[in-house]
Amino acid sequence: MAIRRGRGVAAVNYPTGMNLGGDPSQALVHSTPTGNFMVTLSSVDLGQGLKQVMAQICAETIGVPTERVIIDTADTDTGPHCMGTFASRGTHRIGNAIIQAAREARHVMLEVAAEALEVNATDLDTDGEGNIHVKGAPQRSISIFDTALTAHFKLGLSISGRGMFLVPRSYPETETGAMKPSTCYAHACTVADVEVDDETGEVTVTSVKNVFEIGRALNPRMVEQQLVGGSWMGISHALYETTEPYYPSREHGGTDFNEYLTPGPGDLAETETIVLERPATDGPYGAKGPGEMAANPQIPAIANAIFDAVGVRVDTLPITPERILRALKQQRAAH
Amino acid sequence: MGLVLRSFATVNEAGAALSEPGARYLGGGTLAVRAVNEGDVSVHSLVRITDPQLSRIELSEGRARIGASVTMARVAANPGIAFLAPAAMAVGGPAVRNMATVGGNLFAPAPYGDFAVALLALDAKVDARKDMPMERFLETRGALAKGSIVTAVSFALPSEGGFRFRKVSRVKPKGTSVLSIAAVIEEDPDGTIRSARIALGCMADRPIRAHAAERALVGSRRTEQGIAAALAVAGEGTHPVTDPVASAWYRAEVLPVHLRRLLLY
Amino acid sequence: MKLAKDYFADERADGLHEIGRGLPRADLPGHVTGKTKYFADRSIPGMLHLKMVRSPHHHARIRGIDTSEAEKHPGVVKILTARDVPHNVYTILILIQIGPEDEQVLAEDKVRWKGEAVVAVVADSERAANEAAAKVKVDYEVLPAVFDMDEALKPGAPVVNEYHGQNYYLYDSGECRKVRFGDVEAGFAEADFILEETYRSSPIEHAPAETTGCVVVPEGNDRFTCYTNTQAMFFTLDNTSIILQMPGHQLHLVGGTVGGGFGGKVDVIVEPIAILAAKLTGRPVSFVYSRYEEMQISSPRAAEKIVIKDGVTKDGRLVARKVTGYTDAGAYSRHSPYGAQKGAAHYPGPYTVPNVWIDTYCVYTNRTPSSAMRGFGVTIADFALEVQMDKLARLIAMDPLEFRFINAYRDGDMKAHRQVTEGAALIECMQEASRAASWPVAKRFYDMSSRGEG
Amino acid sequence: MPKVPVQFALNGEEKAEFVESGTSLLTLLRDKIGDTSPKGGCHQGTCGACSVIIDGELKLSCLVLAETCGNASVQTTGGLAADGVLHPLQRAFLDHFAAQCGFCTPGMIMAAKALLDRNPDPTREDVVEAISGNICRCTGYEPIIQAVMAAAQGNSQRVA
Repeated sequence: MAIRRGRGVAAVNYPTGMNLGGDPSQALVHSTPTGNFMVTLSSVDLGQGLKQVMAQICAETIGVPTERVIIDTADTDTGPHCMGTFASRGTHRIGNAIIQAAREARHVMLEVAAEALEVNATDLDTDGEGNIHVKGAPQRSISIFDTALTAHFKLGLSISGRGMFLVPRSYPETETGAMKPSTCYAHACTVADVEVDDETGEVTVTSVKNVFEIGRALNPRMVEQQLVGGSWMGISHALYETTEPYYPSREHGGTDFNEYLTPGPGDLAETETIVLERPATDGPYGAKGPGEMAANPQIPAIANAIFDAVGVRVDTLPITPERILRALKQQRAAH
Repeated sequence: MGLVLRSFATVNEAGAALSEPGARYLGGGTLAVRAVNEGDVSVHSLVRITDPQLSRIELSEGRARIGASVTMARVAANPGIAFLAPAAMAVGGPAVRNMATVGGNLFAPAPYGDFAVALLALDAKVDARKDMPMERFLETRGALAKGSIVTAVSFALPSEGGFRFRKVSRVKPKGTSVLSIAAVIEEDPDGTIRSARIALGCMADRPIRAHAAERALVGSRRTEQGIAAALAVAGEGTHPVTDPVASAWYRAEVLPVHLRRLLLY
Repeated sequence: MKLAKDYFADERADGLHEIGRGLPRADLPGHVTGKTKYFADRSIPGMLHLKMVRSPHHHARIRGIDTSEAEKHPGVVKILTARDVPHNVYTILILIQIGPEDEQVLAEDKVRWKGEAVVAVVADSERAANEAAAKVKVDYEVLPAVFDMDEALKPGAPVVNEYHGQNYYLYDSGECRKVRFGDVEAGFAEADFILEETYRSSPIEHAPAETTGCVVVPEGNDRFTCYTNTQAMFFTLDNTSIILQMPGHQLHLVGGTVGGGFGGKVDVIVEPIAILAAKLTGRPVSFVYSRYEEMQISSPRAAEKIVIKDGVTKDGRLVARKVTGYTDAGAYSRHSPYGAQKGAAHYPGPYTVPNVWIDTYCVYTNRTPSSAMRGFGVTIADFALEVQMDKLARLIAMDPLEFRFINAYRDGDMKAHRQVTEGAALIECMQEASRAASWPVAKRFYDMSSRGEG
Repeated sequence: MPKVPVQFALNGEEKAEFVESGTSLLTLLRDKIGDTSPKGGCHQGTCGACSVIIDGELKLSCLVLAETCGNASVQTTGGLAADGVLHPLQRAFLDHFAAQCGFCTPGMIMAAKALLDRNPDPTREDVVEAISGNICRCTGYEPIIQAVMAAAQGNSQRVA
């Protein structure tokens, strides 16, 4: 038996949002009487943490701590339109809609505080901890709690805002293909190390070093979640997954988690994650959508590493032990 | 029509219930309840036996007798049959092992039934209405007499280090078999192989013996040279399955590789 | 995880209050205590269960459907066929004017893939629904099927989907989406080496932990509340409104907390038929995919075939790239015409190539319709492109990473689809990967910048 | 069809219910008792989302018939937090961001608890084995392994 080692690299980019645009999302923001903020959406959290990151975006924009923002989603009776959670669009599209809504609400909030403090609203700022103060004079302040009470009970004002984000739809030119698929792109580069058993074709991915450029890590712990989980799925796509193992034959499709293969907890590659941030000019606080891209660069990096290890190319996914073994036998027969 | 569970204290009472149309034996539930959950409406009643005798492991005079209701987890935890732990641990994850029974594994179609592969290598005896050697049982398991119930398996304990087991799967640590191999190799003090029984999983629709390889091993030693003839005939008589995990071609290709590793390492 | 803050620091305002902080996720306490409510975590009295009778054939004409025995089965409340569906022929993207409508909610005259929905059985228990489903008799005339994209595109192949009339999607640009940039043949003439390779993939399932499903409750006021795990609430609502010819105000969807999607829950499959069943029975209805259905019936990521022909110079410049991409849509469009054309803009990869020719086809075969999945249109393309890049580098005996630096796109570069590059960061990702992996490259590559400097 | 009585303890609380014969424990817990912490991810025994602990042993509640649970002690993640205080495993899953969609989490925590109950000082390999019957599609498993290790060490703070 020979275990042979190899290393491969791949570099990719990924368009943020629905291809060719035309995918709107809307948000409504309003304050409660005690200065908490409701964000009403019809957007779906698939588990990636949309609700948490939207709360942080709203909190940053209004100038309150995140725990004072409540995300109410998804109910079509109350939530304004969102095209959906797909195409790495959630953070970018919905985040932008929330920023617009939150800015409008913040504007009203500062107007109310200005009236209470008897200053101009343009002279006011938030401290991020729940207070509004006169710029340069932090002792002249009012809490957002009191500001909301004032708006509700004295001034009869609604501290609220409406937000909408739409990248206009692009229609490809039929002959040249001139088009605008996206407004911003995330980037990634992966170096994968593998071991290949040249008698069985079995591959062990020993390590992946993933570098992602994602615009802005709005919540780094959640970014890490998605990039680490995505990397696992990339490895899975490279080596394991298909519903039709003998495609284009329709026979022998897996029907459960024993037959549909994904790497188990004993198959994990040592995973290093590095994040770069080049803010997107139209991203919410610069953020792009890395959710889908997270699973892409590992696939070719592993394919290239396998070639580096044993000198055969498998150009069909998934790169199963069987496909590697067949290629190795051909290689031996040719020599 | 619906579904009913019928519990019986003894094998005899259950036997009659199992003879009825639409009746299916309930062991650990990993096969029977799954079938019901997946919409198998041909099952009208599940029949189980609560007799504690079926959950016993007995060791005496160099033999082990394992009741049909003993779970994989209980097998793996029993120090008297510690050599079997790797085979029991090869079945499912922890929850499945707490449910799946020895009796059930005897009926599991490929690619399942790794424990039955071990029992086949041990040349176990299957206690049903009448006793049957494993190999014969496996050949006829689909056509057991209606109401016939497996109550236990028994086998002679192999000598220290004489039992070897290897399961190959794509997913670790728990995965469905590409193949599994169990072997009981008895060697003379000088290393000459006195007897060999090799059982293969996924190399047919049921566990099968590699008789040609067994014959080739007797009289030689567990060295590269000594096992070469056995490896060359390892695939004789096999009809590997093709399934989502691996093709028959792949299974046939890697059988000698894994048999070599089983025998030498 | 390491945040490499040195890159692009001048383009970023760090030090914000809430942005950039790894705050705890507000939803995790619910997850770890089992209190998070998914669509199925509701106990609704009197609920009916919907099970689907599916085609056992890859391609067949339906000569007749006999539900009389099934209707008499104890526990059965309603049996639905195509006749019960007000607007039975639909396509999801009709909402953004991508037609034609090409798929039947319940098969009427033909089935085009093994597993296609034919009859919906609604009963007061899952068991009764399954038993009755077994009694539904469908008379099929089996037709020749085609599974291979190359075969499907040949003249004389069985026509999979009559709503298209041929086995490919017809774009406004013709049989494929096209990108033409520069002069690809002149580029090949200029190249020192030409490499043409073919890459393939097979379908991939999202396999979310939670299967696709919904629970519908009639509110008694002609409105229907549908608890769903769709990834797109209004996509589902609006398509349901079309299929059921039901004003949108009668529909109320509640969701937003989903046990994994990965693109698998963007199709509109379970909700219209479950809402119809609730409307016709006046009772709550549950339609939840079994794991088998999730694995083999729900849309997978499409299989693809990608042919790449590249021209490269000895000094490592990619001077021409011609790509033909084929997306196996299966029997119906769903999101595949969209996914297939997403590749058209993507195929040059993150590189600047002066001469580009791209054709992308969306092909119909007799298999489970494919649809959206994490990165579709790009994921398999990236596999093909980046293996191709590795081969090209080895062809000209150049370090694969250095070869990518030479061709990496930078701000200001014109892309083949005629957008000027901005916000590029590929070079910096590769620089950081080079350091992290101890994969050294020549100094000039560390001095490069996506902003065009160096 | 007559219903069958079943009496058992759920998270220490006595329950007495009538079920239809053939009902799974998962269905009883979710639809009749209202403990929806075990999830129905496959009903095949291949995903682990429905994992519960019955008389100290990890089992798949989708494959256990309710009427076989008479006098049993059943534990679920829904009953793990005592008096509103999270169990160390729950705390560790939070601290390690060891859940995304959360659908596998209750089953995963049961699998981890079954391990720690009998092996308070597990190796990484022990943890990997313990969760090997539970499918997670989001996290890539590593954060879950880290969380279980940390809970075992009584140190649910993130390992730097």
